[in-house]
Amino acid sequence: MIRGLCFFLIGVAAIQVAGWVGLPKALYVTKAQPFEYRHKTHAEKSGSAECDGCHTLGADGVFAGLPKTESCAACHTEPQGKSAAEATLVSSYVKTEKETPWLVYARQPANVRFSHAIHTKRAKLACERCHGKHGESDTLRPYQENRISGYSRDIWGRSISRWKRVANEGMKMDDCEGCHKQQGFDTGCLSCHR
Amino acid sequence: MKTQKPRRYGMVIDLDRCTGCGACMTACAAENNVAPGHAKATPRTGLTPMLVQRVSNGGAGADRREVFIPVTCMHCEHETPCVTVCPQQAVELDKATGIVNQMPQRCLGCRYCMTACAYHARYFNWWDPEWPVGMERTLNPGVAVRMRGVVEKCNFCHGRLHEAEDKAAAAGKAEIDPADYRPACVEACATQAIVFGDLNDPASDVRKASRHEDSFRLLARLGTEPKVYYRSKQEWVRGLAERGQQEVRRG
Amino acid sequence: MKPTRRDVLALGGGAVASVFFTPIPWKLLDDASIWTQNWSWIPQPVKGPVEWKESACALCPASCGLRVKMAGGYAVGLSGKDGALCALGYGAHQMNWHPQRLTVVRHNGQPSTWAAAEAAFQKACAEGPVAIVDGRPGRGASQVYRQFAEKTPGALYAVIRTPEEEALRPVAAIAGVPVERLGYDLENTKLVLSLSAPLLEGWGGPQRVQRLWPAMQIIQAEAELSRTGTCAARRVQIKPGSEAMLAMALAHALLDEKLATGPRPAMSLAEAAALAGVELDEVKGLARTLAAQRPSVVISARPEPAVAALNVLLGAVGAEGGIVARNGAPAPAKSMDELPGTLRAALLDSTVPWDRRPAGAQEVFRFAAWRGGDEQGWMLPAPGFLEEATDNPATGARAEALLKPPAGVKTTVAFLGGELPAAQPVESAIVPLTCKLAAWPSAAPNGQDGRTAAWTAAWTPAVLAPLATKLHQESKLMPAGGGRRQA
Amino acid sequence: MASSTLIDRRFIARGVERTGTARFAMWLAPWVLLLGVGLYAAYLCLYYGLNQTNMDNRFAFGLWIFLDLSIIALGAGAFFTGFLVYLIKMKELKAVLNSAVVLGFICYSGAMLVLAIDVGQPARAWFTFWHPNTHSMLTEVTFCISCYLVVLSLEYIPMLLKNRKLRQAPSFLAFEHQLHMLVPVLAAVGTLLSFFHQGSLGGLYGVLRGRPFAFREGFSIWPSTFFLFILSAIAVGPSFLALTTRLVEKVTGKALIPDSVYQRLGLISGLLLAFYVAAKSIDTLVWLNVTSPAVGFAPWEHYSYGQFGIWLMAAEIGLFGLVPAGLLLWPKTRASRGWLMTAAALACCGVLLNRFILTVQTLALPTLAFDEFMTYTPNWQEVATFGLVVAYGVILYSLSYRYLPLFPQEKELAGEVIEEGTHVSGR
Repeated sequence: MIRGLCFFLIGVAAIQVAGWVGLPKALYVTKAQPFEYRHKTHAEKSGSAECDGCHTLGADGVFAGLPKTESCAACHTEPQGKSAAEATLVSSYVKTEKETPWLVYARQPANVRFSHAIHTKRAKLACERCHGKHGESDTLRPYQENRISGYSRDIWGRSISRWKRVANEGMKMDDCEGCHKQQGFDTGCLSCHR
Repeated sequence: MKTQKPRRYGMVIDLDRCTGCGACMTACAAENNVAPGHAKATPRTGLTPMLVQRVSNGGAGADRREVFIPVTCMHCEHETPCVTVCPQQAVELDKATGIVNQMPQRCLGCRYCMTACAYHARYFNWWDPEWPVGMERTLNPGVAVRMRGVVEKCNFCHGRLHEAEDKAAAAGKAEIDPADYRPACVEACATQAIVFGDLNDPASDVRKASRHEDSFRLLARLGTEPKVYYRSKQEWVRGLAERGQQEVRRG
Repeated sequence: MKPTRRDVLALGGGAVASVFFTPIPWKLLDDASIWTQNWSWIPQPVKGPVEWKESACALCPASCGLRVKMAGGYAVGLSGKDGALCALGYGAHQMNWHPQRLTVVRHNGQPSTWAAAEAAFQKACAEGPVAIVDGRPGRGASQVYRQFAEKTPGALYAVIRTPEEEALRPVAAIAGVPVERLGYDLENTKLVLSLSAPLLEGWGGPQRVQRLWPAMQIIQAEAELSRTGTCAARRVQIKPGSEAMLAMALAHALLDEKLATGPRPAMSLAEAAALAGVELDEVKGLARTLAAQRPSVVISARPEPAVAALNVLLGAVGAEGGIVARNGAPAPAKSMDELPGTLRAALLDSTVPWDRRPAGAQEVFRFAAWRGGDEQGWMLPAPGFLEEATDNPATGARAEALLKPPAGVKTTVAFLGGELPAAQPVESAIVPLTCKLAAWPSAAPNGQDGRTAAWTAAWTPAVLAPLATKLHQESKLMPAGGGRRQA
Repeated sequence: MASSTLIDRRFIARGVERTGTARFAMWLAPWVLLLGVGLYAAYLCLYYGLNQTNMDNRFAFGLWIFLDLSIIALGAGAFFTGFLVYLIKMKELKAVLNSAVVLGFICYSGAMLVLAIDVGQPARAWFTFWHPNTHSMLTEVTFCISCYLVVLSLEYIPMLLKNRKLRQAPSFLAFEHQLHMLVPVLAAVGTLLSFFHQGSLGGLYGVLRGRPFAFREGFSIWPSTFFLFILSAIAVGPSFLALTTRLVEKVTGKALIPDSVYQRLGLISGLLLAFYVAAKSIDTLVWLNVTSPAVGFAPWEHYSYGQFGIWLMAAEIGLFGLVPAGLLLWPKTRASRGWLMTAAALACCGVLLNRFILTVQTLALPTLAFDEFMTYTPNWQEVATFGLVVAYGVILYSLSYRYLPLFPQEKELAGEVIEEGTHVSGR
């Protein structure tokens, strides 16, 4: 009986370890960004730490997202240093006029409509509310992609249990809905889907 | 700050102005990323969220009269048949706008809603959406592409509503400018036969037009309160509202 | 210690019992559900900020103003700038990727090269005579063609007229004004009597009449119910091919009722009305309406001398809301049927409809963005929709190219070694036109002599339908025989 | 005879005779072939999508929905017999209970199989459990059918475990005993579930406000077709049971149940059918005179298109309702085996016709004033998938009959030759 219980507990322990430790490792594949980028350095050099200096919001509410290569080319026509990132930027993208295939941490699926204009202009949410201190980071953290759904790990959140997540973690429908309900806004499908 | 007060979007289509040019159908397809018809598609398996039908009075020679009737989702307000039947809440009557909305990603493709619709305004994606190589670059980024095996229909171009909302938000306004939100078919109509707007707004053209004595709704007696109205000065055309005894034929 | 079967069962039992307290089933279920919601193989729109640009449509001579929705360097949506577009226009941005897109030179249905085409064209020019055919005169490119024809011995510059322009030829003959300078002032017209003219089907530019209608009244006289007949305020049933008879009957009625003065047609009122199949009372009523609702104008689908004469009697020629003349219109050029009987070669620019080739041309060099028509002669890949600067012949305004053409494509201007001149805005103004009818024209009326068929077939679309309009064509909306835009 | 050819003897119950293995295999062969073709058709539909069928936007439901509704109606014998045996204590019907359970299991699992092929995105079908719309009849159907299939499986497993070979494992026997004690409870649960989904299958069309041909008023959320479906299903269930049992007797040449059971099944069916015909007639009158005119559809307009004439209604209520009810209720005709079976067959055809009218005719009829009447013909993929379910049913039933004790009285009745000329030697 004791022996049986022991084996039972071993089974419990093994599956708990597999679930909490093994699953996140097995489920996500880490991908490298095309080259290193330092938000902090760029903010210092440009003398402005405002997000919308580069990630602009048009008068018609269209959010530009990531800056285009032509914005990079304004300064980086030639390598600005000896780093590998500079070389890659100039040779692979600036010279060829190609857009950098950045892996976007907060990319939502195609059927999701997220309006930066509504959230930043009307609701006056700070960028950090959802993106954290990404703008002050000195390095691009690893991008983790879900092997099944193909989404960035940020959508689910860093915590595998989604328990006690910090405010800027998790961008699933539940997260949007939770906040909308709390604030008394529409939760109709139409509001956030297209 | 709350979101905009509830609206009831609807349209009034003046059948005496419709020339049957079909621009609304093309504009609708391009706006909503409807894939080109499959080589084996027929008029019964194609995707036409906006479909202009040609109807005659059955007469011959000088007695023959014809009318073009653009048929789209009627966005029924009461006991919306497609909403009540969907087993997994993939169809919704949006409280904020009155738009009947289809969520293709939630849809399992049971097609029960299609049998429920009296207007045949719902369409099934019988084929995988395929474009000739490269043509996917012309897809409208404001509208998600649907997949095979789901139902779709007119949603009053809600991608354009999103654009109008973004524009209002960027200007710091809580309400959209009605001029910024017009579905593709409304914009595409050269004779301006379609009036679109908020039926709740007493000042709106659509409200006035919907209450005109020449206005009618198709199958209003079913009691589903459709929000798409039609109007015509011709009596026989108004007679097409309900299934009567007169002989009519589709041309 | 060797584990027994019981131990394995206990182990498995523990695993199964506690797996529900790990994220394994829940997370996998969630991911699996997401996976089923957005299949990875479904095509996705281009990413990138959306911006709106202005341009003009080059599909037909109407040159409608466009607002183009651009994302990531591609056109992803179109809307009209000063009004709506046609059914073809709304899907035009898809056409550049049409499976029939032409990107390599083809000779008699076989792939060839630009060098071979250029050599063949130079040889043809040396042997002469060669015609450069322009489907839309008055553009910057037209100047290049004209100059090429002037400096190349034996080369001719010819243009294609639209059926609407052709229908005005009898008026031009009576008024003594080149047909290029004549036009209908529909914007000021109160009543149009259309003799089988497909006014609402795209006549005179896809959406021109639609925009003006229903502020203007249309009476449609026709043998078979058309879309215009369906929408017209009034429809008059006539016998097939009897448009000229009705015009003559109306002329009699106008004169009888003292609503006009001038010569009478030889055919009597009773005879003309009988041939048209219209009651005398109806003819008289129509004539009174035409006179009472001035400015009114009579439009026929085909060049009918009788209709031109009726318009003169009605006072519609030279009057506001009738047929007017303007300055600044393109200088006269050779029409296709004025070309010599035999030509060494003809070069057709991409605005020429596929099936309009000079009858006597031994060799054809045809610029086109899409394959189609017969594949005889040279097919030269031209820039597609929004891939080339577009001039509006009426205003001289130019819309620059918004899209990059694919490799292997060349403009006609570049092929001829010319350079597109700078845009030159045109001052287009209506000039006075007086016109008197000396005698009723004696030219035979167009009856059922087979010309009806010839005219309708002459203007099949120059381009393929974009796939979005495939829906429209497959619907029961279009008459059998497909997408005829202009009669 | 030829016991040497019974190479599967160890699996066959003691004391019953079964035909030779080779002969049994020959019987199965055409059905397996049909199954194979059906599986290929199902693969085509799942891999290439529903464009492989002849359904279209107007005929969004086709042959398969008719199949689903029909086999579930015919499978109603399973829950109804369980109800009669365990709740009404009609012990006599125990003679057909096992067979009824197998038939029920076949019908319900077959319906689930077809439903899985019939949806455009089968991988999302389980979303119904995740985000159920409680207003939808289809939600009710999905929940009840899934749950009832579990119940039927639980009822089927003890039967499987009674197999001669499987009984040899002691733990199986104990498990079977445990399950067996559960059976009355399962019968009660099954009755409740079946009651609801038979009803909601009727409600499926009855709630369609946009289809005046199908729309019915009713009680609360349930249209009258909800109750009519329950009634017609339980009326026809016993008939179908009698018919299939008789068919098995004919094929095997053995008497399987006593005549009194046939009589009992016939009487139950007849009574319920009479009740159903009355209810259906009242419903039809109300619909023709009140419900349909209220939404602007002239009473007889529905019967003025194509082949869907008024005769269809007459056939449904008269020929396939009133006639079998009379034949089953009149003792003389009920006593005759031939008339009993004719009546049972007519009753089964009646329920099939009813399901056909409600599904296919509803979609064929125009709604808008400028609509057309439309017809549709299923293509081979649809028919083959239909065949798949039939073949699956025949094969599973044949195997169950051969290896499981479907008819407890078979041994007692073994000596009886059922009818002259039908006894096939060697069986």
